[in-house]
Amino acid sequence: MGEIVFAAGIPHLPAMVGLYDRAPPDVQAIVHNSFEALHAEIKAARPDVIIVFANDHLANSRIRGYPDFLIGMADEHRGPHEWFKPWIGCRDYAIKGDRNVAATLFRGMIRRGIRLFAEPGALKFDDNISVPVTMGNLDSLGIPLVPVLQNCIVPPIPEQQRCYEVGQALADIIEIDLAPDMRVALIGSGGLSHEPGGSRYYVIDEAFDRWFLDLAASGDHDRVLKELTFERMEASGSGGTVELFSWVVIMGATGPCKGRSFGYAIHRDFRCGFGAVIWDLEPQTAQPREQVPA
Amino acid sequence: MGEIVFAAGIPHLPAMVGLYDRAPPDVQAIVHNSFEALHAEIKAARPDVIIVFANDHLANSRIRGYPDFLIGMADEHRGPHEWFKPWIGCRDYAIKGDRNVAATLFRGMIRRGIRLFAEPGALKFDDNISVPVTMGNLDSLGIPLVPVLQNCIVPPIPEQQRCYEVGQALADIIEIDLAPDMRVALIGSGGLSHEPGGSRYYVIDEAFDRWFLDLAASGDHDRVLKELTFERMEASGSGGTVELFSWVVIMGATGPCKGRSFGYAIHRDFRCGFGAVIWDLEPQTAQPREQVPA
Amino acid sequence: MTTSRLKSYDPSLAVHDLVQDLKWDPDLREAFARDEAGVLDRYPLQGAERLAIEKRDFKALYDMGMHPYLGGQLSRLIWGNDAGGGAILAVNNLVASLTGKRQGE
Amino acid sequence: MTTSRLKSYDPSLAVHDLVQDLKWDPDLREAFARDEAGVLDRYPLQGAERLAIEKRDFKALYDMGMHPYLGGQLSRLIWGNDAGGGAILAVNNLVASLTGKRQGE
Ligand SMILES: [Fe+3]
Ligand SMILES: [Fe+3]
Repeated sequence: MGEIVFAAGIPHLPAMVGLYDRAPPDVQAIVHNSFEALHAEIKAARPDVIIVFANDHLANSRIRGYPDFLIGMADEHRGPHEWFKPWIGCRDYAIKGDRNVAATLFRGMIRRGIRLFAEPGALKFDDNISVPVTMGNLDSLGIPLVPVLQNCIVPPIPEQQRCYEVGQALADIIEIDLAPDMRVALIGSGGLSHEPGGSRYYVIDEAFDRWFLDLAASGDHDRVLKELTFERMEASGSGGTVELFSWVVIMGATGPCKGRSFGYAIHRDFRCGFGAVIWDLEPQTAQPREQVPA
Repeated sequence: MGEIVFAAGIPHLPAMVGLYDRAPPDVQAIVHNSFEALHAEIKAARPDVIIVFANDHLANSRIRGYPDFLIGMADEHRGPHEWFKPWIGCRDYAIKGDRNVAATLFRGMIRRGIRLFAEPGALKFDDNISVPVTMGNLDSLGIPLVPVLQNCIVPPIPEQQRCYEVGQALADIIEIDLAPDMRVALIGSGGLSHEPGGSRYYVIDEAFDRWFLDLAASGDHDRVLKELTFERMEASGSGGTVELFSWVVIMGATGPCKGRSFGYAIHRDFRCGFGAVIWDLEPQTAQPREQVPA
Repeated sequence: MTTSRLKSYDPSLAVHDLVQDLKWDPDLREAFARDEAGVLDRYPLQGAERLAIEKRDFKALYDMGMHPYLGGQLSRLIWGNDAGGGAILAVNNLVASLTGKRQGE
Repeated sequence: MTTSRLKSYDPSLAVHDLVQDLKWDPDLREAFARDEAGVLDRYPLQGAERLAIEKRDFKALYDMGMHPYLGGQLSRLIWGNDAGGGAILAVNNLVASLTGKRQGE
């Protein structure tokens, strides 16, 4: 019986890396503190594997043959992919993968009726995995990482209810299928409000972002499922804000629990709001999949 | 407003081609008459395009990245694919495709929430398309064909309810999205009872096949949706009988209507039961998508 | 009230394959910079689709159903992809095309 | 009562990639006929998985989660693929391996 020992949601805005040095100190501080907390708390939780759910951004599959979820089974993951290097401006990295955990997740999802695609070779990572790994220095921890790239932007999109179910299946796999005593860290990578490629590329919806961060930290999953709709996120920035579906997967896995934020930063040149949440898991997370009434 | 002018379900057993000459005359007669009816009635219906739904048989996509539905957008379709030639023993063929109809179906399914994959280049066809085209001489009709390859055998499988919904969406697209006055023929290719690759490779479930042919011809779609389950088909031959889900797509498109069969043939060397149904569409098929109570 | 372009995008447009190929193939990127017309010739683009690419008319491309995420990437393939320079120019030109206004106006 | 093997198949087995590659690549097929061990070396097969392929033990392959449709195709890749000859031998040998009985017994 494996166990979830860490869970967080954090945005991966690429401009936050390349334009970090030009950002005001208060913005830098919130970004820095959030990734430092991510690093320190994962380290303290001593996981055996880190599983990251993140928007694929049309980087690995044709738009005309696009999977909802794609798991990386390789023994090592390298990034960023060539074309994204100048755009993100982050360092190169290599982080161990975990073929066994990935195969167990693959098998487990398929047997639970969830279509997951699997890639045994190299995946192309852009900001989705590269930003949390390099800004959080996750590659220095010596812990393998299993990426699950997610369809947040190519209709038909798995929306909040489906993402939550995928998270519940993930918790079930961790509890039942993974090796006993396996300790698992979960990260949802994406958001907050932004509109990449749209006419509102420079618009950040601060009211939405603050509302969402409060909601994510509240542990009220009934409200998450009712209010964090595709339409609401699209209204706050089309094609970008919907990355918060990755956080919903993680919430489905942990079940309701309260979280802590490390502040909210808004900076026009980042073209995206920033704020992270780390959830406080119950000790042993006895029944992580049961939904507590709000 | 396009119109469905022909609809049929027919099995594509490969051995029926390669071993036809060695089959008893009564078996040959039923096979021959069924394909002759297919050819003649399509010709009489004067369709502008023939859309075929058929099991992909793991021929075009990795099992670890397997789409539920894959449409061929090419201007021409050729088959059978190299490796299947000796196995099927049929002649080579080339038949026109229809890029516009395929693009309309692709767009229409995606906008109706159904994940369809699309391939603009060549697809690999095995018995799924090759048998109806060559046994029915469909390539001599001068009518373009649009293939939709379907996942009948790789879990999670779209089962009868989902297939019926896909058929309803297909009818909606034909009625609303296709060019006005476009006449459409529909074929579901697959079944009857068989177990390719299984321990019961040589077992044919005659009772099931006769029950199914009666059901398919009855027009009772409530019973189809209730009784033609994955489990029931698997019991009658694992991994093969479930191809009848392709017929369910066509039934969803036509809505309830009665059909005619051309007899049932059973022959051990074919390793599959044989029998076809052509449905009698109402003139104008006024409300093809509404379900008439049984 | 802006409505989502995502749900009405047209998945069958050839421009999507063009942008994805350009992302994945440095040689094609180089060919595109050197001889854009020659690269466009390789794709079954509709007339209006091709013209809009040539004119950098993103509004027209989006109106015909281009996916905005690949639109953003096309703008970087045209104007530049580095975080502090070309990518900013690309965003500004893209937004100008979509809104009819230059940034800062 | 036979229950469906489909829903309990193991999608992560490397043998699936082997069979799909063999179908799609005539050169690999030729290499497989000439030097089977050399081709198997290229795939991350588990020990038991490889042994079962070498021993033509389809029952073992299916028990570890091989998809039966690809099992049928593997049998044709081994024993023959022509409708009236090799394919019949392949079916007979496959069924014999799965049931422990030769056809006609
Ligand atoms: Fe993103
Ligand atoms: Fe079949």
